[in-house]
Amino acid sequence: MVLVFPAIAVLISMGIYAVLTQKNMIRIIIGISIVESAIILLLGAIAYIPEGVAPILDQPYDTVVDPLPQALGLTAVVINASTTAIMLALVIKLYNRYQTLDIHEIRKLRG
Amino acid sequence: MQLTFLILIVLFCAAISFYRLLSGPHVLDRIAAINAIGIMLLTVLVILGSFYERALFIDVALVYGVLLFVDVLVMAKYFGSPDKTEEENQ
Amino acid sequence: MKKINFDKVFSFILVSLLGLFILRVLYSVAGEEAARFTADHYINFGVEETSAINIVTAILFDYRAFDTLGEATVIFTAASVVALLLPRHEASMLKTEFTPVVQQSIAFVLPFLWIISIFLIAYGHLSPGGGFSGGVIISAISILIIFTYGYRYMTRRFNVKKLSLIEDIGALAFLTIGLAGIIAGGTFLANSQVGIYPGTPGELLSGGLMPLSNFAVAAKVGTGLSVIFLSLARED
Amino acid sequence: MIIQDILAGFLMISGVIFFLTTAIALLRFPDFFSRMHAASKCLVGGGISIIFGLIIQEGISPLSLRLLLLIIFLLITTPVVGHALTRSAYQYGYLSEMVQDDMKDLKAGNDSND
Repeated sequence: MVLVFPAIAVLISMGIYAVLTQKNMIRIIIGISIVESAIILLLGAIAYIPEGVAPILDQPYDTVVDPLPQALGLTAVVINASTTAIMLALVIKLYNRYQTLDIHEIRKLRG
Repeated sequence: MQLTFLILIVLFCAAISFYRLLSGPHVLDRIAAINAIGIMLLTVLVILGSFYERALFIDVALVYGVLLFVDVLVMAKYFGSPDKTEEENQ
Repeated sequence: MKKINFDKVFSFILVSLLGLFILRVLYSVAGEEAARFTADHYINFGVEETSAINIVTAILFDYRAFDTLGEATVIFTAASVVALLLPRHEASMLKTEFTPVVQQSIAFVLPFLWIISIFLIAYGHLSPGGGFSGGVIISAISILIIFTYGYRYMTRRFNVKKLSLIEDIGALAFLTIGLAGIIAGGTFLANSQVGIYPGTPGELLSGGLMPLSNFAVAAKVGTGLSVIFLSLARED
Repeated sequence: MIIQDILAGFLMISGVIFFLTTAIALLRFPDFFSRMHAASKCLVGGGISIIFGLIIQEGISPLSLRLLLLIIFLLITTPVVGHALTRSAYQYGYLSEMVQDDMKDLKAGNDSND
């Protein structure tokens, strides 16, 4: 339980570092995906209760983990997939227009 | 007790394979390491499902196996031919 | 002697500070014992009220079914935007072909995947799974078909228009299921509040309208992701 | 009961040995093809041995039926993945020193067809 939080912090930091420093647009999208995966992991970690079982009650259990963040995590997965698809489509459009994936080149060509 | 020991050994194998994922000289080495780690973690899921006596972990393992198969196959197809831009960026 | 890139050093320091801040916030969140009124209600009375064993599915398709409608609309919008942004024959996939060994094996695997997806959808209220997971497996089937047998084979059987039609049918079915709640005397998408065939918990036909809405959402998600992938991976 | 336990333990230990072989092969072997040669066989062997041991320990139940389904799935898909990976490595040209290259004519024939 305590060990999950450093992993989440490291993943979010890694994703934002990739967004800040990389030049290739595909790598920036990979960084954003890492941040989104870290947030799904955070939702799973918040829901956890010590010695809780999964919220599928085929027989009465004593302690059950919180089912509400897990339902929210399902929503997050769906929105993650949709935003990634739209970002990739925009990258394909940009590549067809400028013939490059480097984000600095695209900024130079603007003026 | 023995199942805990089994899980620890399989996780140790996955940790050794993780070295190849970090320092593969080529992309295909990393994909092979991903395949190995995926199947080891699938086995861990199956052992946990048998340990807690709940059949629902096996469903999760099945879906995980399907998605791992599709992932690795798509990556094997995508990296199957040399691409100029890929090498220039590295 | 390599030149030091000050941008990278500056962003590394910034990101490390951000990571420490996130860690501090997370530990302070974990420390306090919050009262979980809604979660306790769902856990204690969920099976009795909705007669679905899987509480996550009960939340998604019963208590907060209206949110699920919005969530399905997000995928619909994404599929429309991607199909609109990328006109025909723009991107291209790399041309490496699989051998007949892989093609035959995938022809052997595909019925297996259909069975898994239909099992996940139909038992969505009894085991982990449900409409979203089953839909993802259905879209994985279409991805496998495109990658092994080629883009042309896929479009000969299912082109984008047909897939969009199935997606629209799924959306309409979900809305019609919502109207059933109004007809029975409740609000839109009301399910267990108005007592539509609760059944006994643990059986296949239970949970009121939950299996039907699972199938509707699965048709929507599967075809929506297939349309997204078909638009992104045009081979010519 | 004792026979059941012994058989299950034997299968699990052999599965763990297969997995260790995979990990050491991925760590130590010099080039890609020898790594895949060891890894693709031992992954199938390890996974199937451990799951079969769990089936024997469990007896006949809904859980063991699903485990049998998982075994069939692993048995079909893992060799396919190994084949596709190795094939794409050959087509990429990620080759080590070879004594003999049997697929050279085959590849040339494919290229002339395109």
